[in-house]
Amino acid sequence: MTAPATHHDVPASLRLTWLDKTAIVTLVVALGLAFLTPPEATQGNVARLFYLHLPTILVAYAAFATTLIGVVAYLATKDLKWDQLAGAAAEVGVVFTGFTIIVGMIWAKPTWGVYWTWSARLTLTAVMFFAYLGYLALRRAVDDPVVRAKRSSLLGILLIGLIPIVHFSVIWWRDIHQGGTILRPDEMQIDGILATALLAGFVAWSFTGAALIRRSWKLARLEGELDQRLRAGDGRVAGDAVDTPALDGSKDASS
Amino acid sequence: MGWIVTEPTLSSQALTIAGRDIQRERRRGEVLWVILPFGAIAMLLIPFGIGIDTPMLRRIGPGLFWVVVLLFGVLVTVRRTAADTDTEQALMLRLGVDPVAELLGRSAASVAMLIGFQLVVGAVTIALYDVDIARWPVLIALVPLVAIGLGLLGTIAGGISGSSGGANLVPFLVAPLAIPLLLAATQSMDGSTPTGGILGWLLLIVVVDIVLAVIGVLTARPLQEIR
Amino acid sequence: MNGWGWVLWGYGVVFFAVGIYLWALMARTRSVERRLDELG
Amino acid sequence: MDSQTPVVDFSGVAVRLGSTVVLRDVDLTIDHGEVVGLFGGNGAGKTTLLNVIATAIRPTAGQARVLGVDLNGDERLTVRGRIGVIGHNPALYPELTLWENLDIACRLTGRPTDGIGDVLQTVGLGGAAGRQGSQCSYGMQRRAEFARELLLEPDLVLLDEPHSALDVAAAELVEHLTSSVVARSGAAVLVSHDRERVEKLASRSVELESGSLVDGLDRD
Repeated sequence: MTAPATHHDVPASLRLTWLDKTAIVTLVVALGLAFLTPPEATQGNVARLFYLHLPTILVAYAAFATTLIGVVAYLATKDLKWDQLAGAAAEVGVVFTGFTIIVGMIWAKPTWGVYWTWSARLTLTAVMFFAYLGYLALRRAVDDPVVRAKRSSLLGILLIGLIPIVHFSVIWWRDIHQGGTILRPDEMQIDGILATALLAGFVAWSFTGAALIRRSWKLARLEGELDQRLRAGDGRVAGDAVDTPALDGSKDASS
Repeated sequence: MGWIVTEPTLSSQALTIAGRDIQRERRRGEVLWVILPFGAIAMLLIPFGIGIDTPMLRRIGPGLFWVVVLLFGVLVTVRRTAADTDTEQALMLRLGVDPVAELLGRSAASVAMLIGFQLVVGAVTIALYDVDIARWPVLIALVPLVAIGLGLLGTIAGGISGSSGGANLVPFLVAPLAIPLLLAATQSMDGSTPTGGILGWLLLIVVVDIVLAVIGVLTARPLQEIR
Repeated sequence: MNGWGWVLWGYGVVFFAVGIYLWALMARTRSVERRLDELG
Repeated sequence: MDSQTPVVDFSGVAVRLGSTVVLRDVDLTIDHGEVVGLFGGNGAGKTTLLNVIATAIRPTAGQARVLGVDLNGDERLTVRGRIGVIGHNPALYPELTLWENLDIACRLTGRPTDGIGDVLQTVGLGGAAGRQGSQCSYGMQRRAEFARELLLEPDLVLLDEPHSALDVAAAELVEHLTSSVVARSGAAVLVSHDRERVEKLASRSVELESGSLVDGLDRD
């Protein structure tokens, strides 16, 4: 009788932690609610997209906030694991802003007749998407982990400084034009069972976001360790790759 | 090790050079991660400047797109992996690479990336500006033809300006010379241009591409002499 | 127009993309784990 | 390659870079099968002379023929594919792996690519074939260049400070490359400061002093 696959020999990457399981369970519940609740009064079934759209915005902004926390923590402690968290969270943040934009456009087409309404929320999400895509591009362009940590945390400072101003300016700009219906979901009465569906969405996607950030962070830490081992053992490991030239073995024995 | 040497043909060298450039870009990701998003955010930024009146955006969207393709697309041809260091240039000579093959190979790689650039930034434009592309069949010819024109023009300008010019000289050199490409692209996509007109504009780009190819071939060897 | 098409389209895209991203994360982690094991 | 015409035939060659005269009245003849050590202090013009032979720099005066081709003529570029050069900074594409770099060199020169594995083994880089150029140490990159020249089998090989950055084990690579060229009745020129190591390999040495050749010591 072969021993059951004990806990430790299932590789970490494939093992479902409690966070993963909670995320899956809550997602199923949220999905059920999102599809079973009655259609919303003014917008009908299309409003169900909101149970997806708003939570993904929340996760995206939470991820970016995590990045900034990681940046500050790295600057304070110079411990690479915080920089790795910053990078991991930024990746999840960009993915979720992508979701927000896509769902926002899919919702806008039937509702407004156009994919892009330049609403302050959607426009800001797109700006954040590119700002943090730039952050990821910078991280990708630097090989050395310490230099990457330094450069990306300085960019983090730039983002911390400027993004609130970007937010304010866009809202002010749209406020002048659109007049006030900015952050409230556009003229929808969300109450009763619909509100629970939205709440379930928030809960489910928060767990999903957290689970993805944990995994992305774990990956970043492993990559850091691998890189550190390769660099530290450069002599040895490179040595392995380099051995004495097999001159006699080559085809034309040197005369 | 007496290898049998088959004299490499122009096309085989060009293909190898193109493959090299694409592989180098796949490893560096400079076009995918920097130049392409840069083009996309350009399209996002413009309405911040000129207002968000959708009918207006729908009308001027295509024109803005082609300007962005020109001004930002050309950066593809001056990406870091396309600007050879002196040692890399010496290696090309050492390997006896025909300068014409090198020009065609480099341009081909840039053309492939420029097609990708147009497709992605084009999709962003269609979404943000609610552009109706009733004439999308024209794009099937237009996108590659513009890519060829810009790819050749940027590569030739890069060769001519050498490393002395830096990244900004090439876009500056290319901009005025790319006007025919810009006009042909915007006019052939413009709703009011009759079909005969479209063919005329497309033919113009074909002529531009051919002229650029000929100039590229003629200047390749002299440029190598200067090196 | 009951809008179900758009709803399914929206949820479909997001859940498919989350699946792809999760799979990519696991695959990348797996390969790093394997290389770390090789290094002993 | 007929063996009457010398591999390198320079008479009265001079090179002026900008306002400074770097090479003056250089007479140098290298025949098939010769390995010539080129010595001289810094700034004596060693690298410049090497670059002239490599057809990278055009001589401003004098008669210069390499492998029978006149360096002032317009077909000088045709001979370049037959001259192997390993200079100070390694000519490797940093983003590409060592194998890919050699693969491109083979394809561009019309050689089959199945010899790459062996030649990497020969220079002791069998285990590093999949490593990107940027991730290799300087010594490994130099070895990769030796692998390239072994693959391309030049008729004339020019080595600038060949022993620099090569560990003891790899030092005999220099001898292996030069002898493989000589075995094909080619020739080799080694620019170096490492006299005793190069003199062991060289059949003849020439001395370059402020731009012109002084009597070299001939051996065997």
